[in-house]
This record gives sequence, C-alpha cells and structure tokens, in this order.
Amino acid sequence: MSAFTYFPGCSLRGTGVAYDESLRTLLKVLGIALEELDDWNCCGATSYMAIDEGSAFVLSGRNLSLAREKGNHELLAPCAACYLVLRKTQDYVGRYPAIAEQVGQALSASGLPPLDGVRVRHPLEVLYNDVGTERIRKSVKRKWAGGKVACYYGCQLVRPFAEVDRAHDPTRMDELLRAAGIPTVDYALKTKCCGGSLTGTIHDVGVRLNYIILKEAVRKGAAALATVCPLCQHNLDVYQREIRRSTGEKLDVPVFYFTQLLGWALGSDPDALGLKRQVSGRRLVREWFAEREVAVHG
Amino acid sequence: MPEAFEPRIVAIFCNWCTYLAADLAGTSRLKYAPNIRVVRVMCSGRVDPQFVLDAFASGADGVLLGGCHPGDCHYQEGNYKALRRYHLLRHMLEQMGIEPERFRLEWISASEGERLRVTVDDMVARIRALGPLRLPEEVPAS
Amino acid sequence: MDYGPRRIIAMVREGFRTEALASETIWLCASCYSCAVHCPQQIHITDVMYNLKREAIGSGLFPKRFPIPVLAQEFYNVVRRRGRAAEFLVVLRMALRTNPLVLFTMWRTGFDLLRTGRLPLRGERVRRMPQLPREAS
Amino acid sequence: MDNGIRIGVYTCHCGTNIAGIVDVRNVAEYAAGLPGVAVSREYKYMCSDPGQELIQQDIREYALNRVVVASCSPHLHEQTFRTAVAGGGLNPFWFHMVNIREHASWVHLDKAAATAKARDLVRAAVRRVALHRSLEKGRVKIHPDVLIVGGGIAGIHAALTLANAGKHVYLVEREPSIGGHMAKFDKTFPTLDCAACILTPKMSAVRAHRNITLWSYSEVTTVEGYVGNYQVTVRRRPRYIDESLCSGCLECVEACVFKQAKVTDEFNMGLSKRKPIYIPFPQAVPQVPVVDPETCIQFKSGKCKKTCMDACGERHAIDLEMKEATERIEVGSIILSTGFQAFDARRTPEYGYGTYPNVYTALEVERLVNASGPTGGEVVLRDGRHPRTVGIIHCVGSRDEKTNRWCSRVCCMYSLKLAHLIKEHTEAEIFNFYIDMRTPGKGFEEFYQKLREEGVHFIRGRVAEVTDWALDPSEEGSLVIRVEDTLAAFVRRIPVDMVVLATGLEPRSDAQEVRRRFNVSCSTEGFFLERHPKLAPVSTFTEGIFLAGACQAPKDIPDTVAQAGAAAAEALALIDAGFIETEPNTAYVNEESCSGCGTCAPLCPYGAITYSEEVRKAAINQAKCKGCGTCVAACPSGSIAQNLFEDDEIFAEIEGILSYA
Repeated sequence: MSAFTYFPGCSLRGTGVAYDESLRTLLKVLGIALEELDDWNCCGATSYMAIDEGSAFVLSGRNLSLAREKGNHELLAPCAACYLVLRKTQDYVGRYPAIAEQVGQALSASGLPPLDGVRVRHPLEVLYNDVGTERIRKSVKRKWAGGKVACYYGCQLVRPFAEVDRAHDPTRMDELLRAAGIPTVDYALKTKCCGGSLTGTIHDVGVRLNYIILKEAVRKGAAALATVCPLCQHNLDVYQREIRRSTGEKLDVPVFYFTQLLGWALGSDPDALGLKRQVSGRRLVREWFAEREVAVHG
Repeated sequence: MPEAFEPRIVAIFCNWCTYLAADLAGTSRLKYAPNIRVVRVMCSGRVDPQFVLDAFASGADGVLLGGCHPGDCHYQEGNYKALRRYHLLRHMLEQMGIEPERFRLEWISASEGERLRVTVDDMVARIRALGPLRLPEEVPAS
Repeated sequence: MDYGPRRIIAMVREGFRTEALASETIWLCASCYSCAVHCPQQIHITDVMYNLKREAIGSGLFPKRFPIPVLAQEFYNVVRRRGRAAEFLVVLRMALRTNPLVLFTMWRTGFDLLRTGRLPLRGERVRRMPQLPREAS
Repeated sequence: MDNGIRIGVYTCHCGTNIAGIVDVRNVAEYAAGLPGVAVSREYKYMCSDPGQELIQQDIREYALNRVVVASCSPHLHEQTFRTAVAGGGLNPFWFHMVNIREHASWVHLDKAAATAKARDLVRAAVRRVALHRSLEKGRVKIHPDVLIVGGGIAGIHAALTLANAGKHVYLVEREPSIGGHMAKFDKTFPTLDCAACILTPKMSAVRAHRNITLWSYSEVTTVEGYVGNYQVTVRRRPRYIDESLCSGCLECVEACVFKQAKVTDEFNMGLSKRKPIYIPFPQAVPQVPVVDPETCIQFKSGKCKKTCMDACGERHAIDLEMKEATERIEVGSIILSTGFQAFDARRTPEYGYGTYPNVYTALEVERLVNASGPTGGEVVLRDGRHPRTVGIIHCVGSRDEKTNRWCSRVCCMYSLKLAHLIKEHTEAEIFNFYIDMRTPGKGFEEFYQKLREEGVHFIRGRVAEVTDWALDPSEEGSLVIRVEDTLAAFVRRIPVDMVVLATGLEPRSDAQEVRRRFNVSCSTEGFFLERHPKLAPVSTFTEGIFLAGACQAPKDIPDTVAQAGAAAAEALALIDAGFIETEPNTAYVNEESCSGCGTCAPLCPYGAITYSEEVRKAAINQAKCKGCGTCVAACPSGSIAQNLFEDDEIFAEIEGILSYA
C-alpha cells in the first residue's frame, strides 16, 4: 500500500493531538504508512507571515526541501493552515522569481536541495481520491448509532492553492462519512471562516463566529460537527461555554475530526482515535461510542 | 564598451489573422519589444522557404511566421501548407546549425493581441539569450 | 472593524497610508481567503492585508495594545527561537503584553485543554536551528 | 536612381499618436537620403484632405512615380491613399503603406528604438515600391439574393428591409419559430411597450412577404465561394409536419394522446410543460407545430394511437416519416444575426441558482410576468407563494474576471423594467443591488428616476452571497442576501422571498463553429469581430458578410434594430452596385518556365488552377483566384507569381528591413 511523508505541524502536537492520533490510527487500518518528516519546523503560517513574508516562505521551503531530500515526495499535511502555506509557497516560488531566489538561496546556504517536485497532500483528498468511498463502504465494521453530522470544511482547504474540493460547495467529507454509514446534513456555512486565532485575541468576535456556525448546523438538524482542521476543531469545540455565557444558549455539540468518525466506523479503538479529548458534548460522545460492537458484514 | 546585442527579427504575418493581431496590440496599446519588423503577406501559405533563408542570410537573428489557427484560414487551408513547409524548413535550418528557437511559426488570431505580445517578447528574450546568429559560410544567399 | 476592507483598499489607493496602517481592520483578517476566491477583479486581498500588516509593524504604526499584532509578534518570536510554535507560550506572552486580566477569563479553557491532554506546557524544538531564517528579510 | 524611379515618402504624425513616440522628422530626413527618393515630407495628418493633396501636388511638381506613406495600418487607410495616388494621375498600385502607428508608436515606449524601427520599415517600403508594377482591379458580379442567419429581431428587421427593397432573402432560423429572445419578453424598456405587440406584426410580415423564404428549424451547414457568389447548404430538420399543408389550427396538439403536458417547455425556460407535439408560443411564425421525436410515443415505441393524425384529417399535414432535407442556394451576401445566449447562473454558485428554488434568472422572470407565460402573468414562486420581498442582483456573469469581463449593457435597464413589473404585479418590496447604474440611452435615466420615485430600493454593492442560514427567527424561511451597502458603508443581511439574477449576455456556445463556417473572426471575448469598431461596425473582414445584433456585442433592441438596418443597407449597396472591385493580388503562371509538374493544381482551394495535359502547362483563372499565394510558394520551378506580392517585392522588403545604412 502507499506511504506518505508526514508533516503533523505544531497544532497536532498540542490542541489538535486527537487529529494526529486518529489520522495515524485510521491510515494504519487502511494500510497506508506514515513516516514523520524528521526535524520539521513551523510552516510559517498566518501569524508568522504577517511579520515576515520572505522568511515564512523559507520556513515552508525547508519543510518541502526536507521531504524532497527524504525521497518520498508525497507530503501529507493534515492541518489546513500548514497545507495552504506549503502549497502557497510552491505556487509563489513558481510565480515570482524574487521569492524563488530568496528561498533558493536560503536552502542552498543550509545545504538543502531545492524544494520542487514535492506534492503536498491533505488527508481528506487522499481518502477521497486514493482510498475512495467504495473501499470505505466495504471496510465499515461498526454501525453508526449517533446523530446526524454537519461537515464543516472551514476556509483554507477550499481556497486558492488548494486541490481538495470545490471552493464553493465542497462535498467530499460528506461523501466519505456517508460511505461509512454516518448521516450528514448540508448547510450553507460549511466554508465560512471560524475566525482562526481571533478566539485568542478578539475573543468576542471569534466566539460569535463559532456560535453562528454551530447554531446553523444545529438548525439544519445536526447533532455534531466534523472538521478537517485543528484550529476549526479547537475553536468550535472549546468555546461553547463562552457561547453559553454570552448568548444564553446551551449548545453542547461535539466537534470531531472526520478521521475520528471514519476510524470509529472502521472499527478502531476510541482511545486510539483520541475520542476522550473532546471538551464539548462529552455526554453524547460517551453515548455514541460506548463499546457495543455491532458487527456489520464485510 | 561593446553595444548590447539587440536581436533583429523579421516577422512575416498573414493579412487576416496575425497582422490584425498586431494591429489590435497597437490599438490596445500593449507594449512589446521593438525588435520585430513585420512583412505582410495575404496568407501564411504564401511564405516561400526562400523568404526565410533570405532573411537569415541578410542578417536576421530570428524569423517569426504568423498565421491563422488551424481551421481558421481565410483561404481555407493555406496555414496547413505553411505548417508543412515550416517543419521541413526547420529541420533543414537545424542541419545548417541554426538554433530552432530562431525560427518560429505561431497561430495568432485577429483577437489575440495579447498572445502576439507574449510571443514577441518570449522570442526576443530567447534570441537575446542565444546571441547573434553566426552563419556558417556555405549558407546559400538567395 | 474600523473601516472595512473596501475602504482600506480605497485608502491605500488614495494615499491615506497612516490611517490604513494604524487601522485594526487589517489585523482582523484571519486569512480565510474568501475574498480572494470571490473578488471579481481577482485581487489577492489576503496578500494585500499581509503586506499592510508587515508595513504597519515595520513603520511602528500598528495599534500597540491591540492583541492581534502582539500575538503575531509573539508567535514570530517563539518560532524564531524554537523553530516550532507552542500555543501555550504564545498566548501567555500575548496576554501579558496586552491585558493580563484576560488570563483569568481564560483559565477554564486552559483547564479543559489540560484535562484532555491538549495543552503541552513544554514546547518542541527544531534540532538544526541554523537552517532556519534568523535575520528578518 | 537611373531607372527613372522617383519616390515620394510621407511620414505622418497622426497628431501625437505617432509623433509622440517616433521622431517623425528624423524618419523623414532619413528617407530623403534613400536611393530613388525624390521628396520626403512629414505632415500632421496624411489622411486629411490637405495631406492627400500634398501627395498629388508632389506627384505633379516632382514628377513622382512611386509613393510611400508611413502612417497607420493599411487595413485602415490603404484604400484612401491609393485613391489619392490615382487622383494624382498614377496607377494606384504604385503605392506602398508603412504601418508605424499600430506596429510602432503604439506598442513601444523606447523612442529611439521605435524611431529606428520606423526608419527600417520605411527603407524596406522604398525598396519594395520601386518594384511595383501597374495593375488593374478585377470585378466580380454580385448575386442579388441575401442569406440571413438567425431570425431574432435583428434578422427579422434586416430581412424585411431587404425584402421591401425588392431583394430576395433567405431567412434561416434554428428554432421552430422566429422571434428570438425578444419573443420571450413581456415589456421593453424604457417605454414599457409590449414586446409581443411590436414584434409579432413584424413576424407576420416575414411570413407573408413574397420576397422572403423562411426556413425555420433549419441550420446553415456549409458555405463556399466568396463575395457575390456564395454557395450555401441549409439542413432542414424534420418537424414532421408539412408546412405547406398545415393550416395552423393546432387541433393535433389538442388531440395528442398526452392529455397533460409533460415535457419541459424550453420557450418558458422550463417553468411549464408542453406536449411532444407543440407550438413554442401562440404567435409563433411559422404557425406550424413541431413533433419532438425524443418524447413522442410513436417515435419511442411505434405503438401510439396517433390521434394527432386523426385530428389533422383530410389535410394529411402530419408526416411522421419525414426526413431531414437539404437546400442548396446561391447568394451574393450574408448577414449573420445569430444573437447571444444568457449567462448560465450556475457558474456563480454563491448566488444559489439551482440550489435554492426561489432564485430565478431574469429570463425566467420575463416569462413569469408575461401575460402569455406559464402563470398567465402572475408572479408565483416555485413553492406557490407570492413574493413580498424581491432582490434583483445585477451584473451576474458580467464585469467579473472569473466569468465574463464585459458589461452586458442591457442588465441595468431590464432589471429596472423587471423591478417595475414585479412591483406592479405583486406590490412586493424590491431591492436592486448594483455595482454602477448604467443608464445611457434615450429615456433611460428618466426611467431610473421613475423607479426611485416608485419606492424601489437601490443598494450599491456587489452581493457576496445568497444563502439560507438564518441568524434569527425573522430570517427563517427566507433567502438572505448578504451585501456590503457601500453607500451606507456597512454589511447588510436582507431577507427576501425571491431572488432575480440579472444574468449577462455572452457569445453563443457554438459561436466559434459558426464563425469558422462563415470565415469570420471573433474578438477576444468571443463575439463576432466587426471590420472596424467605429467606421465599419457591421462589416467583417470577409467581403459580403455582415453582422447585426447581439452576435457582435451585447446590445438592446433599439441598437439591434439600428444595426440590422445598417447591415441591410450595406448588403443593398453591394447588390445595387451589381459588381464589386477586387484586389489585383491574383497569382499567374509564367508559361515559359512552367515545367508542367502539376503540383499547384490540387493546392488551390478555389479550383482556380487548371492543368492542361495537352500543353503540359498550368493556367490560373483570374476570376476564381482569391490571392492567397499558396501556389506561388509551392511552385518548384518558381513559375507562379502573385501580383502585389511578387517574390522580388518581398525580397526587397526583407532585405530592406535588414540593411542598415
């Protein structure tokens, strides 16, 4: 089976650790090997780029270059921000000679090879294109007993530079979850921004954005959300208490990584999927993922 | 200090497509390198290989032919004839040691002023990088 | 948001540099790239905002006690020193520089994260630090 | 020069168009020193009367016998200067034109380089013109019949104009009826005349006119020949009803075994159903139904009771065995009036067309407000409700780099019209969302003013999205329009019951195919290209083929009709002259050196070259030769030459360019 060089990114070492756990577990079940990129560094994302663009591209370029050095040019980046910055770097290096020169010089000064030839991939698109909904359907081991899920794609995965899904109306996460027997609801806010780091800075603005996204999902009949990005999951999951304080509404909606849900459907152990790391909706999580093996044929 | 090399390019454009594209580039005030000189013929099918050889022999660093896109020829299929001759001539020029970048055939329609600009700039840049054409002695001058 | 992105662009075009660079608006851009996808003139508005942010820092015109530029600077500093970001450190330092009282309202969130194993207090480091940019470019 | 060649060279300033970049004096002084040049001048506007007189005066005074003018493109003024040269008493072809405007001053910034280029081009022309020989123009007779392709308002108006002048017109229309887009409209802006009231009399006139042959449900498949003598084939699709026998009683439609209409009605933009045998709309011309073989039971199973045929009775107009027919005609000129297509609103997914049922396109709403439309003029939403609030979004598929860059010109005005009509029909509150209001036309701005007085809201801002997410209960069940109100300077959410997308006009999806068939060009965005945007707006680069209506660019009905009239006038001028002068750029064979190899004959697309086995020589029919020169380049023995493009002339030009003084 296939293998990827793995770029977890800083978030998957912290608040997004459940994404890391569930992705590794799920891909193992599917026979996809991951080898973590040795000595990777910060991708140069948003906040860094706001201070120093050139260095941000160099940071990103070093990761790409390390992947190239390693030999496996398929680089898997689950964090939407990392994915976008890595691809943006490739795009701009190709498009703007000045950026290409700066990055190229920095890399060669560090004794690193040029960064071209690496293909940056995202798990959503790998699962959809390389694995496919058919194989997911055939690999299902557990029958879903939970509620409907709203797939929230967030912003950066469906914007310029990305090759994951359609920009306006992405559906691939929905298709994968449905293939795993998990019902999803369609809703118009699936690509609206969660506010990114605004929850940490202009708290009330960030919290309100998340309130709107969660509430609309619930209005459309969802009992939970599925995400593809550590920052989205963090924002939607951990601020529901603040939402209650500012709006008076008790939501308590669990927010998952799509890999957790797929992993569970494919029979993995809930702990190995990081399912104990949810902050909101813990009661539902316990209920839905209680160990009652319902064998599905196949 | 020696004078910087400025490529001299003879362009032979068909009356109905590429010549009009050059007119459109003008009316659109697009800017491109001033190194080409356009000779107008009615159809790219009129281009006799001798014209190209004569241009190189007379000191051109490059020759650019322009015609209508396949299927769009004002005279139905003159551009296909041009294409056939182009391939033969290109082969011959290569054997004579003239770099292939120096001789191009491009399909540029009357609406493609921008494409004309890009083509000319690209060709000038490539020939600038190659340097002046140095012809072997035995090139037949017409 | 003090101006709105359309007004920021208009201000930049018309030379109201100080007003644009001192605005909070440019910092509120969370880089979701929605504008870049929708702009009928295909302007890379996100990059314009990045540029303005950098110019605001460079010229010192950025709003000093506005938390977002402070967060960006702290994020940048942590990555400069360690090669990787450490969320805990970045947020802590930002709060200390802007409004330490915020830490009191954040403690429950922090506790939730600690309890679920999502807030490592020791950040990671890159081994080959000399390969990373040191001088600002 | 001893050969008696005396050349006058004239370098034009074109105001500052040329002189602003090219050092015109330098070019003129340089030209004065070239061999054979008797006089070299610069002048502000060579194309003006004094400029032309200057040439004629010099011809007399300096005994000139060749003239070079360095100015603009020969496509613009070659004819002007040839006439001037002829007026001076010289053969008009003792002239050569140098393009230093489009090909130099307008495309370069470096003044020295542009001037050097101008000098090179003038030098080449001086060398070339010395070799020019005197030539005579050819003449081609013009067949008086005219083909008009496309039976919308443009084609209808052009056809009637020509037919009234006594010319025979073939009007070919792809759809079962003529009328085009205009037939779908309810009212027309800004006067609110009923579209049907002004269009249908003209449609009937087409049907009744003895000088018009109308072929609906038909398409032009091939076009051969050239100005004055086009051979055209037209494919007539079987409508399964004989037009010559049908009386238009429509009893067959009534009698169809489908009691209920079940097939999507194209004319009503899918808002209603029709039967497999149908007439697109009540006033259709010809007043003859058509059978749709895709849905007719007889075609699908062969087991229909064929009640339609029973209803037709003795007339026997229905012929389900009807086969496609081909017509071959000869015409002297052609008018293309193939129209536009509306932008596909699915290409802007942020506006929810196809996702939310109550998002409509403007053409759908035209049918909804139309008294003969699917609802009899009642504005009812797809869910049966009557809208109380309506948002009209302008510039959908216009002024947008992601879709179409151009302004579609009619959307502001038709949006105002629809706002007025919807308000009149429903008393709904109406919001218009615009980028800029563009109302340049007779009575247009006044109409805009009237709409403002009627209380329609005008919000300046390009709508971000149409969505169904609700922030609070007041928005539940509505479509929410999110937009920055750029006058109020904040972002608004406006809940409405109905959204109307003012979709733009774009070239028809088969415009490229059609342009190839007729050997015309398209401009960058894909509309057919006129010969000159100002001075030849209905001509094309192919002689004898003219343009009318929105196939050339988006335009409203008054402009379309005006252009159709102009195209008809151009065709008339051609016909009434009886003949057209042709460029003497034909090829000819030098019999002495012709080796009789026969290479040339199959190359000629016009069959102008004959090869005689007896004398083993090729010969070129001057009337058939179109002057491409392909045979000239192909002749192995160099025995074919081309007037105006002689080998020695072209060599002189190439060498002239490259020979630095």
